[in-house]
Amino acid sequence: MVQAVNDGLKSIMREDDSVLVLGEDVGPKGGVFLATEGLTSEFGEDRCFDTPLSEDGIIGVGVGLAMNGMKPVCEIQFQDFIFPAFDQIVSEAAKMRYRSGGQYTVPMVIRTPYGGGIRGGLYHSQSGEAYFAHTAGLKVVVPSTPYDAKGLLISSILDPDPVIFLEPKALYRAFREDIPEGMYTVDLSTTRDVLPGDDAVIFCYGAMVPVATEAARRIKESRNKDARVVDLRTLMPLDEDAVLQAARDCGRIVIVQEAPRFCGYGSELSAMIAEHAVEYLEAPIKRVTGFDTPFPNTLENYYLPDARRVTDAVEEVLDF
Amino acid sequence: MVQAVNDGLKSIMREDDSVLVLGEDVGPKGGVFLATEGLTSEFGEDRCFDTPLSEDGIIGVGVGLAMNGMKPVCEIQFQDFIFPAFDQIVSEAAKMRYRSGGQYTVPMVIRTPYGGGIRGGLYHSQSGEAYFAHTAGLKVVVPSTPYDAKGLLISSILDPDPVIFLEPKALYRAFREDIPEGMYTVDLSTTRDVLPGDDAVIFCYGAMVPVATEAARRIKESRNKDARVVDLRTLMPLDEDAVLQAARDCGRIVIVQEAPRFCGYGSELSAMIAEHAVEYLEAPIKRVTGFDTPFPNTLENYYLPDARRVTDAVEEVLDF
Amino acid sequence: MVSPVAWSFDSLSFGMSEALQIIDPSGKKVGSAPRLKKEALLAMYRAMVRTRAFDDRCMKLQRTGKIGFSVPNKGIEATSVGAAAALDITTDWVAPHYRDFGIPIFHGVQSVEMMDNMFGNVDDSAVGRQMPVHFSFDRPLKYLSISSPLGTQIPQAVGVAMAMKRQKELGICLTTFGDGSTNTLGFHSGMNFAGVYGAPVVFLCQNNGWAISCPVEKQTASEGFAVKGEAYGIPGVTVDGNDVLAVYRVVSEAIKRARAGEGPTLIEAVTFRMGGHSTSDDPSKYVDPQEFVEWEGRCPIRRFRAYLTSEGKMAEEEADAIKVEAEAEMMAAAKEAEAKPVPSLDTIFTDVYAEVPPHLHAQSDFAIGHYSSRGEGVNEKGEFPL
Amino acid sequence: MVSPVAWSFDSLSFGMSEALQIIDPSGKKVGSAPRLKKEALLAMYRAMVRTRAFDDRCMKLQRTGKIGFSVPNKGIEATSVGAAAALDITTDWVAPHYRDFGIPIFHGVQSVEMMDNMFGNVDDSAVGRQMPVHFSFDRPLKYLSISSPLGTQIPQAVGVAMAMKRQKELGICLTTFGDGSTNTLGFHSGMNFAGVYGAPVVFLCQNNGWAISCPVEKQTASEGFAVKGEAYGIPGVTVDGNDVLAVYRVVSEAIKRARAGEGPTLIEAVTFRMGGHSTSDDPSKYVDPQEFVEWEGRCPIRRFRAYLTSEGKMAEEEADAIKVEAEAEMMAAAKEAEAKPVPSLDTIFTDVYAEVPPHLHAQSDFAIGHYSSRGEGVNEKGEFPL
Ligand SMILES: Cc1ncc(C[n+]2csc(CCOP(=O)(O)OP(=O)(O)O)c2C)c(N)n1
Ligand SMILES: Cc1ncc(C[n+]2csc(CCOP(=O)(O)OP(=O)(O)O)c2C)c(N)n1
Ligand SMILES: [Mg+2]
Ligand SMILES: [Mg+2]
Repeated sequence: MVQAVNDGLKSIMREDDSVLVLGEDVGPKGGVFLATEGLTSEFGEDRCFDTPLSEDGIIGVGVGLAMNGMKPVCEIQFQDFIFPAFDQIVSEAAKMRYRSGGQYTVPMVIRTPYGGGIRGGLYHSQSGEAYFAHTAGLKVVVPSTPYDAKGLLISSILDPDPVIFLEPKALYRAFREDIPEGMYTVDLSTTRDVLPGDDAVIFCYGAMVPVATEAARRIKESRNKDARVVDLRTLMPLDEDAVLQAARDCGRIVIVQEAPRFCGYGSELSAMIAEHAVEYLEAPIKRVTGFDTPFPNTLENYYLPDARRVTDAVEEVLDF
Repeated sequence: MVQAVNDGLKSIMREDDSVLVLGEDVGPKGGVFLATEGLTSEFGEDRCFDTPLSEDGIIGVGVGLAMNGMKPVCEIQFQDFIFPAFDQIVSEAAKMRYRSGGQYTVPMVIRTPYGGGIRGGLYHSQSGEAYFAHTAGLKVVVPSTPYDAKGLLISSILDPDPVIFLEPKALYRAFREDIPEGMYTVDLSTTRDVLPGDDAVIFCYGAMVPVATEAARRIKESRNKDARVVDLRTLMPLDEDAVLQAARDCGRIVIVQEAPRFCGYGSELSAMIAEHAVEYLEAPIKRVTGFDTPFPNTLENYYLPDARRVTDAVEEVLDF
Repeated sequence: MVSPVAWSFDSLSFGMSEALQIIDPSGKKVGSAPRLKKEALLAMYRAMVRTRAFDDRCMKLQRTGKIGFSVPNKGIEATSVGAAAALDITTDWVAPHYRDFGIPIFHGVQSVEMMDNMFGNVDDSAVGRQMPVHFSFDRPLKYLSISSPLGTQIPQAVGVAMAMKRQKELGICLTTFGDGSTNTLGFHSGMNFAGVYGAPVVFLCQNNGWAISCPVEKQTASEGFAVKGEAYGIPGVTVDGNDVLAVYRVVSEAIKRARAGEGPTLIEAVTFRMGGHSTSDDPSKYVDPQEFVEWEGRCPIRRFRAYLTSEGKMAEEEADAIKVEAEAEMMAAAKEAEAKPVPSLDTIFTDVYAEVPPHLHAQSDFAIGHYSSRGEGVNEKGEFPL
Repeated sequence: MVSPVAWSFDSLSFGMSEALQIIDPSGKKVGSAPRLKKEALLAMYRAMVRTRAFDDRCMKLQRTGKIGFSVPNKGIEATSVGAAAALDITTDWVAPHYRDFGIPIFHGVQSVEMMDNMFGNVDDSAVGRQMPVHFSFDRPLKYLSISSPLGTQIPQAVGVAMAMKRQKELGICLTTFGDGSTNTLGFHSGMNFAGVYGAPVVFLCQNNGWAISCPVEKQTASEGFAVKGEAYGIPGVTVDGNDVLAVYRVVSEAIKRARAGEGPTLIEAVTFRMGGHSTSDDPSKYVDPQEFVEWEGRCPIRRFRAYLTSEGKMAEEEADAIKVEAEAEMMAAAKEAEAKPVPSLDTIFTDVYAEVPPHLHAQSDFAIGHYSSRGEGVNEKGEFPL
């Protein structure tokens, strides 16, 4: 997937001169995950440049660039390090259009690797999507395949509003997929049905998509039941109709996220369904999530939801 | 309520020498809402002092003070201005005990006025409780009466963990209540039943408590139905048993919050109920919330939930 | 150590903590004045007087309960107007803080547009979403939307300026902020990025002695604010902020440097907040009244008036007329703005994103339906009747 | 302008950008050496060698897949150990960054305790929750838990020191951080608060030339890092970071000032990262190999060894023995730590709060039940078998 990100950046930078990439180590080094490899050599230091160690500066300067005609793609090295820039994101990028009545806008993308799976411990593993999805004015996008990563990234860069683009680092090198060359887009605010099914539905995103898919496969095998797997892809604005339709179709619902459960993204999905589709529910809405603790290191594998934990949850809603 | 806060601070500062108050304008001016009035003159500049204009510094220095034997009470002038300190709160205060295996701990309180009702527009009105409740390691407390404000504040200061103490500024001068002099505590992680009832339950906190109470009164009047009003008081760790019990008792549920709906605190309540008490539900779980937009100014009254909007929601769940 | 800017003053050389002054408090010329046409000087004077009149009108509107809030600009008119006059608004942008009424006023933003913001009415460019004094204008000058969180405009200014540089535009970005705001993250990151990239930015720190109730000594232990530039490789200079010609001169030089690709400059304009922090503040709790008396004697408007009249650029009657006109203008603007309706209900939901997404459409429909059914002053389109 | 610290050096006076040196790269004494007993000098030498041995062992452990991560400390041993030697750990605290193995090593933290952290095993004081090199010790010295987010320890150090002052303790807090970290919010707020409150803090900036792949010139346009103190009214000095005696001397003076209530000092120790940023990094992509050659010639250990032997404080054989011992010590420590079990499953849920709240109890019960039922190596108490 990291190559798809790289390819997406190159594709749009070739077409659109106003796309700039900035962040820590994104230049000659090509980023700590090599997502920006080759950009400085192809496009020059003008268009892909290293910044000082200041997330507040990266985003604050990015907001300024965006207001004056550029389309900055800011990299935050790990999502865990986005908090020094939280004020610029939440108070500024998210609210600029609103507070200026549209006079000033922030067509900016903030790319950042997020989530567990690399033995990163407390500060190289976190999943902060709920913070951003709760912040009106931001869009939040999470790809789970190379194809989507490229297409959604290009759509995000073309989008007139600030997008938090969360890249599941556990999937950076997880599998290969041939993807089209050059420009293509995947529409924001659309979900993707990974597997069809009507017996239950698993909502997921990011690195939990392969986990959920494996769980659905196991359920099929052990019970011959079809669990639909829905990859949300855009968390905000969410395609709520698609979510509610799937909930109504299946009546048995499991939500999977890596992040801590309490006030996590899955809470919103659950609440939305409990508000608009409660009559269709045939079982409690189950959430399979990270625990409500900081992210551990040695015991990472026991913290993160895995196929077995998801399978158990699906069985529970099927058996209810 | 602001006097109760002031009184709480004075009471504990008289008893406990290690309690310090710091923040912008908390000294001679006594804070922009006068919550710290008289502290510097009674306790000296040593124990209540103005800081430079740096929320990151206030909290970062507070964390250091707390690790070395003090009990700092940090004031953030408006909750909207807490974001420059978000990194110190989320990455440091919340995770210090965990990452040091308990060697270093942060018995700190962060007091901050929050919420709408004073015509503060985008940046003097926000309700960010969901950000904090989602962050493991923090406690989140929201009083809604003078009595609770003082008792919960003292409990929070005595608590060995970092507490975000959100003061509903709309209630600062809303009503008078005689409260005991000197030290007393109200236990954290307990809810308060404002009104009894079994026909429906309204979960609320902060400035929405009087709103919900008024709605319940109207429902009683118009329909002779009893809506229980539960003031959550501590949002994290929440008394989940009390919430689930109320949900089971009543079966018809309305959740009220000022904050934007999407991924708000109410989502968690709803999800928790949909997971653990779905069989008791007799109606969809309704949320009455601020809208998913930044906080407007002129139209503030149309943004904030009011008794009428809550009444409508209760009627809806009663009629389902 | 960073060498101070090579100022092109004929008769003056000054260190970083010695403030440049051209007109002394009595109006006497003590430095080499910039060559400015009489019309330009009068335009500056007029803008200063109009700034005070606007300020004064807003204070009155607040005291009579017609608006909710304002921030006194009295005493800092020279800083705002001197800086404004140095801008070329065909290319330059401003990333302002809230205490700079003089900049839009100088550059022809209509006083009623500013009043629209104070009332948060239907014509307010911030659509009634912000508190008063949080202006946003995109013509005739690019005057970035003012934020409440302090210092955030500073790195934004750097980004705006970097975009100019990349587009090979000749513009610069002026950013203004208070003394207290030098402690924000935005100051630190903005200054540093500007230094590293040599961005065409002018940093104007309005040192008015206070950040609400916090005096500068409690704000920082540095010797003034200009010296803070050294930490970022940015030259810093200090100017008498109550001397409009000195401010004009220093900002002009800094702009010239920036336009020539010589990088950013930090300017500290030393002035004083002749009033409370805002209409919610009572400065008598923490400011020595003697301070007000002293600074009254350094009034930027009186000083400039004395200078202009003694130099024969303005007659006393002309000055009196300017004041009367300005006060009438602001009173009329307030009347006009007050008479306008509030924004319609649907404006709660627009401009969150370029397009209103489905969930906000639904919330908007709910709100319009709900409040209409209550007959609370909205019609079915969500408009409030006058 | 802030006057530089009145250093009590006999023969030396130096400006802020001229680095103090006592031993030159060949080991020759070029400055006035601090009066230190032979045992103290040998303790410093031993700690530097043990630091390198620890570092080296960790690199090997990572390359053989036994641990996941480490950060090279090669080349910066003099900075860490020189600073450590200046501390009085009965009163002083350290708020460190991650590249300072020499401080706990000098002060008697057992190498196996440090290795426990590298393996994240059951005895790790961070309970296997942090990545390697994120130490936390509370004895024999107060060495604050290391964070990954950069710069956050800096204001914390100021808070720790302010608490000492309030409690009338004589302690000081030393905080260390890299060149890149001077751009974090923590540096800005921490330095400023320390200046304003005169907190007894010593700020030690380890300028090792790089922040991952970002060289100092792209990090800031200031002339070095010591000068940044001026922005906060804090004196700044520069020291040769590969000269352990010079570092010791400068840090000692700064500590003396702090203890005497004269306030904070910013020290820039100029050194070089003799390797990648971490085991995940390949410096050949961005560092000129010639740089490594040059800095090899400035090796802090070789230099100190030459000094000690030429001054007759240490025999060559003694030096060789120290090295052999140190290597054996670290190998043994690694073996011992490797053999220990991982923390038990319930440690995911403890230490989030002082008491485990009900919702975490429930999650803990779930996890222990679930993983036990899978037979995945946990017993019913959630413990992993050896
Ligand atoms: C980040 C942040 N913290 C706190 C505040 C509250 N506040 C508003 S104005 C102000 C003082 C600003 O002082 P200064 O920068 O000197 O500007 P001045 O008001 O003197 O013009 C404070 C603390 C804020 N708006 N933003
Ligand atoms: C806030 C934050 N941003 C980014 C990172 C990623 N990161 C880890 S180390 C590092 C470079 C640090 O450089 P410096 O402060 O000079 O210390 P050094 O590694 O050279 O010792 C970066 C960017 C981080 N840990 N924290
Ligand atoms: Mg000020
Ligand atoms: Mg470095």
